[in-house]
Amino acid sequence: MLFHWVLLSLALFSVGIYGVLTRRNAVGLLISVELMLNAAAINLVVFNRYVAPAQVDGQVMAIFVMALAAAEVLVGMAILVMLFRKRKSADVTKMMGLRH
Amino acid sequence: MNETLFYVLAGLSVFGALATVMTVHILRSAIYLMGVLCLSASFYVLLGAEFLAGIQILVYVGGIVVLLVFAVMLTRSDDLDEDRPTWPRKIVGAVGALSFFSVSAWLLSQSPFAEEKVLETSNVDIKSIGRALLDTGSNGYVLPFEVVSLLLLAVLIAGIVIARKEPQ
Amino acid sequence: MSIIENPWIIPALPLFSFLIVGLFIRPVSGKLAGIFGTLSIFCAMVAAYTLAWQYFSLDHHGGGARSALLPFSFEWLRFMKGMTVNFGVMVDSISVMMLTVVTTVSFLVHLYSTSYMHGEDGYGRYFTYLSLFTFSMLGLVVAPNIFQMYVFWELVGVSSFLLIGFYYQKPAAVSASKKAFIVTRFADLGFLIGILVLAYFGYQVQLGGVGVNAGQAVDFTFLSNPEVLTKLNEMGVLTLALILVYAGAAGKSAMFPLHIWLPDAMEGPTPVSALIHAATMVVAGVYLVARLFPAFSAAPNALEVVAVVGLFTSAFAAIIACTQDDIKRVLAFSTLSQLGYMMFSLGIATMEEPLGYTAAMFHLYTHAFFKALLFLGAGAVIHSVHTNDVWKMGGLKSKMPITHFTFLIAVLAIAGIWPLAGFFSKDEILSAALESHRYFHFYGGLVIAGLTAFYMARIYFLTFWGKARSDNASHAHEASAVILIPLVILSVLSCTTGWIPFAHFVAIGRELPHTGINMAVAIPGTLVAVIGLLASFFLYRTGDAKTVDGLVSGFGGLYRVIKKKFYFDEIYLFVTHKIIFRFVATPVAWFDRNVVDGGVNLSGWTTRKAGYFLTLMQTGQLQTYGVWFVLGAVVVSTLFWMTVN
Amino acid sequence: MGILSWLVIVPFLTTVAVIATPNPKQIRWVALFGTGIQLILTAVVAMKFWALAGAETGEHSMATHLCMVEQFDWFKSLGIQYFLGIDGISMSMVMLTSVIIFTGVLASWNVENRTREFFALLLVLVTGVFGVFLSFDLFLFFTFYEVAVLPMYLLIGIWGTGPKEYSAMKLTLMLMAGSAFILVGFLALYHTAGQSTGVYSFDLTKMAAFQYPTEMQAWVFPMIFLGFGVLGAIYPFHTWSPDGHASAPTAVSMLHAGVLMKLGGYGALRIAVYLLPEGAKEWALFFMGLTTINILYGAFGAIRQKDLKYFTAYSSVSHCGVVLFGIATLNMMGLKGAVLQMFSHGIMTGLFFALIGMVYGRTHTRIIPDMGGLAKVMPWLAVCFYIAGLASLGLPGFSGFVAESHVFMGGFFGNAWHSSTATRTLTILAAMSIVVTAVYVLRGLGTVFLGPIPAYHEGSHHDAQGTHGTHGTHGAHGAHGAHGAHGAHGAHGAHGVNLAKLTDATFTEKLTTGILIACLALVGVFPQFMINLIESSIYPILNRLH
Repeated sequence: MLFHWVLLSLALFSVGIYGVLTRRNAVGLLISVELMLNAAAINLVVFNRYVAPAQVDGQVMAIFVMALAAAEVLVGMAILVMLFRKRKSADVTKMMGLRH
Repeated sequence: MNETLFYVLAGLSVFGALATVMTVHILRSAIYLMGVLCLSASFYVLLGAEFLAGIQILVYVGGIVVLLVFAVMLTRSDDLDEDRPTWPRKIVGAVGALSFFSVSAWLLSQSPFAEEKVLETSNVDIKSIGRALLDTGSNGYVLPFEVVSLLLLAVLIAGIVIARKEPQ
Repeated sequence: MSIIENPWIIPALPLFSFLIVGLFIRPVSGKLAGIFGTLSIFCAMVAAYTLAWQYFSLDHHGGGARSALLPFSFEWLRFMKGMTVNFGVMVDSISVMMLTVVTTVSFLVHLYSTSYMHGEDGYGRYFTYLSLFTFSMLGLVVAPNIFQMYVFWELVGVSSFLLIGFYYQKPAAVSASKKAFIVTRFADLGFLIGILVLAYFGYQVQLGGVGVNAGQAVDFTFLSNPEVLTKLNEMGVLTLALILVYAGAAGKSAMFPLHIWLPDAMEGPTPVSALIHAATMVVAGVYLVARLFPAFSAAPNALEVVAVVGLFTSAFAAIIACTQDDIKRVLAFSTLSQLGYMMFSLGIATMEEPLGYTAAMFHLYTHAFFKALLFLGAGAVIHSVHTNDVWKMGGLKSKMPITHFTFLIAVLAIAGIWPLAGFFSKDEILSAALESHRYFHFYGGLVIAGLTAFYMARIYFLTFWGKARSDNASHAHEASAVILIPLVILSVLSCTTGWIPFAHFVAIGRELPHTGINMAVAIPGTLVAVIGLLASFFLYRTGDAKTVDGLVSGFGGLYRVIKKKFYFDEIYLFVTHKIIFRFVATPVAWFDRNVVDGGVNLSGWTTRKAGYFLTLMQTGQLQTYGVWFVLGAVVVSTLFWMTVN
Repeated sequence: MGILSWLVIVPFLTTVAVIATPNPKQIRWVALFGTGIQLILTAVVAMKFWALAGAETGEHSMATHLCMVEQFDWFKSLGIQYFLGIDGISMSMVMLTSVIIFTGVLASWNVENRTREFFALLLVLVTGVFGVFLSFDLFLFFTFYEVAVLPMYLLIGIWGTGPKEYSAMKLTLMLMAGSAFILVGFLALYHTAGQSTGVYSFDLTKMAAFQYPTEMQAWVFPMIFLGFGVLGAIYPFHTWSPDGHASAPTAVSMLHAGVLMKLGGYGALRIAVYLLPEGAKEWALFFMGLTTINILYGAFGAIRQKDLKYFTAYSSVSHCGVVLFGIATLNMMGLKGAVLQMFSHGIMTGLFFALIGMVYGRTHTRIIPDMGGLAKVMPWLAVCFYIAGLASLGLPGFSGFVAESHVFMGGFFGNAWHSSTATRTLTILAAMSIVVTAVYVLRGLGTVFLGPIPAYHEGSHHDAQGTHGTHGTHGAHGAHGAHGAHGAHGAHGAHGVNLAKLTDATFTEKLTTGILIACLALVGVFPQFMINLIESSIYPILNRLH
């Protein structure tokens, strides 16, 4: 059963990777990242449940993940909004100002 | 019963996730994400972490996704309203994701996790989570907790600073 | 101060003059430079004669050679322990003889030049060069070892280069000077390698304990030591080394086939030709062979080369001289011919039959005077008629009586008419050939003597007899007194030097039994000379070209070939320009720019291209990096797992 | 602080002074003053050295032979020291460097563009060079080596002419590649010695006390030798040299060919041969062959060059080949000849480049066939050029002859480890260069200085004549002042410059050339004092070979 749980979180994570690699819209990108974070959080809780059911460390970690996800989305959105204001676009493929 | 439920929910969840990353409309994508996150909350329940499930709904679905939806609304642009990745992009992404999935799955199948284990009963409650979070002892998480709270504060301020309109 | 104890003063005087004139006087006043240079060389000449008097007054313990003195020597260059080059002044009969010849001719040429070069651009420069040349030549003459010889050998080469190219704005002079330097330099390569061989094997001989007390491995005393020579012969290197050294000598003395530079060297001012390319520098090769004569006599094959090349050059040059129209070129070929004479004379001598050695030195001595006289006389004529072409002269007999008279003496001297100097020395060379039973050389020498008389008389008649054949020639006038004084002095010397009992002063090996005239040689010698003179008289007396046309057309193609100097210049030009430049230098330059440098550029290009392709991966797109990251992670974890299991 | 440290510090302080000088007009004076002090300091060191080491010859090791040693720990844990010392070889190189930088400053008297930076970089470079010649700690050596090599990039890249960026890049990259080899070699030596003895040290004298395994020497030697060889223009790694020299400004060419290329020979002798005698024995014949190619190839290459700087650069390749050839003979005469040749070639080529700069400053062309008959209008420069040329073809009386005769003698005498037939054949081949050198020197210089002056400005060049006709009347300053304005015109050859109206050397130029010629002649006429200086320092190297 544990294997199937891990497989589930792996599947969600991989789908997140697919999203990260394909999305052009910055918001879409963030959404995919959220998927991956969520998968990780599930993983933590699963292992908490199956490996150390008497403890809560996995759950605590999951809480931290959520907090960090919130923080990340907040900063990401702030940057995005500002960039959008300047460039009128949220296309990440056009954001390569640091390359040259 | 629980297992059947798990497979159904898991199937739904993976399907939702795929819909999230594949849909053309970014707003729909956010909605699908909301679905996936809700399903995740149900997984927490299945795993006996009801408190977490609650937080999941509150923070993720209520906070983050709403934020995302706002952002989508705010940054609508014609060229990206429909995000259609090119075929090469899709292929590369699929190859990357699939190879990652298959290699990881294969590795996992080789690991001891693949063996069936008897699920012990758990008797953790919310109180113990709270205690662990605020415990100053060697097993406690008070320091990360405080750090995260500081981080959130900083992010809050940073978000305002970055996104505010520049004074003319 | 006794000169014989301080003979360094003789080369030091022109050196001093060179430095003072070159650095301080020349920029101020050209005239003063001429006076100063002439005076200092005069002092050197006086010192040289004093030295000669003192040296030859020393006790002479019978036998052939007089003992050599080394009154002055210092360590100049230490290659390593046991391999040192000393600079010094070696006083022996041939060096003393050469000192007097060089200083005398040099002084007279200096004196002559003060008038001849008057008004030329670079008057002071001219005297600076002359001083440099005189210094170098004197340093060469007194060298006690082969290395010092080489050092000054190069210095005379460069002063010759400078003087030939004195009229540096004249392309012909520039290319002649280059040619002279490069050809002699090529020969010097042989000389240098010869020195290397001698030094190395000499050193080995010394390590073997032979000739340790005979001086350094490069010293002439060492190279004259019979034990050393035997040892070197045993090692089988003596002949090779000497032939290599002879190559250097042949270059300087313009032996066939390295003769090509000398005729062109006539582009220099005429007094320079007299000094360098007739009387002194070109005999350095002869002098070198004479210096190394003990060694050469131990290597008969090398000596045979000297003899054969000498005779061939002599004949070859004499034939060409009969056809040239440029008075200086005729004299140049005559110089070649006479140098060949000296060389073959050395070549037929041996330690047992040393007459050829003495004769060669004798001829060198007398030749210096009458050839210098010929050149200076020709210079006076050229100065007056402004052309070198004998067909544009004529009838100068009455207009330039003193020049004519001195020139006549020189012509008769070189032709070998009694009682002038050339007769005695030529007689001695021919009798040497006869006595050592080298009949081929003897008859060859006779024929050449006849040819010499013919072509010398030819230019004499064409220049001074007949009618003036150009405006300049008809308006010619006698040269100034300063020019005539050296001519008169030299003509006196050309008359008298033959009477010197030369074998008494310069000899080697066994003592020579006789010094008288060998009638078996003198009669045929005089006969061929007279025949040559008469033939010339009949052909050229009037200076009418028609007289000889028949003869010329009779020879036909042969005449043209000879006139073109057997096309040697063309052959050399072909070899250097067409072969060396085109097939070596140009490909090397091309190879360097395109292959070697191309290789460097290729590596640079490869790096750049590789960098360019790598930048394609650096899109600046997070997602691209993500792809690499994911794939990398996949690969790494696979590998990791595979290695762990 | 010992006197040797001052030799390194004075150029550095001069750099600082140059940077701090408020008035750009005074910078050259400051630089001249600093290098003048350096010259005096060198003379003092030479006197002192004479008193300390002049007398001894024969059997002794490097450690006892070094003079005025200054040694203290720098990075103690790694065995890196600040270790300065001087022996005869260093002494002669220091003398060379002092003379060249002094005359180099004089030769750059008219640098107008970014004067401050120019002199500062020049002096930094020289600081490095002095450091290299005095260091007896390999790490310190390498540090100074890099300090000496790097400023070249900027000096050529900023003040150069022609394809300067390309040349600067090529030069720097090739030299850096060489340094990489050197560094790896050094580390290998350091590591091997340290591992066996337990004492890790970069101290040259300590490393010399250790006998490196023969197999190791066999691969480290060619690495270090080639690494230094790149700087010594060894075939086929010489191509940076023609381009670099052609693009570099006068003083930089002087320093580069005069001094920097000597670092290669110096390092090859001091480190490669000294530390790795077995490797040297194994490879000497190979390198002898390679350098013979160098000598002949450079000489033949020079025949065909049209640009005076390329011409001199190829001749440098040939002459630097003589240096490395001398080193590869592995005997007293060859090694001594190599050091002498380094000195001689340094001065000679410095003179050459200085003169080319002076001629170029007047004619605005370096293309040989575009010039002619210049001896008429600039006799001083012509005489100096001819002296340099004759010195380079090995005329006795100049140092080149002394050096080359040593090298050829050394090559012919050969050594105990190689077939004498091979070394002699190579020596004879190498000696052929004296003829080829004569050919290209006389051809090249003859075209530039002798013959009639070519007539320009006939017909269509009237306006050019109008604008440039003032050169003659302005004198040398006019000619130099016009340099900047001419930048663009320089490209189309001598058009626009009336060769018949050019002027001869100024006082500064006469001083520059005079000093260099005096050095050439001094060593050429009295070689024994240089030989005494060098000979005793060759013994330690020879002793290790035997």
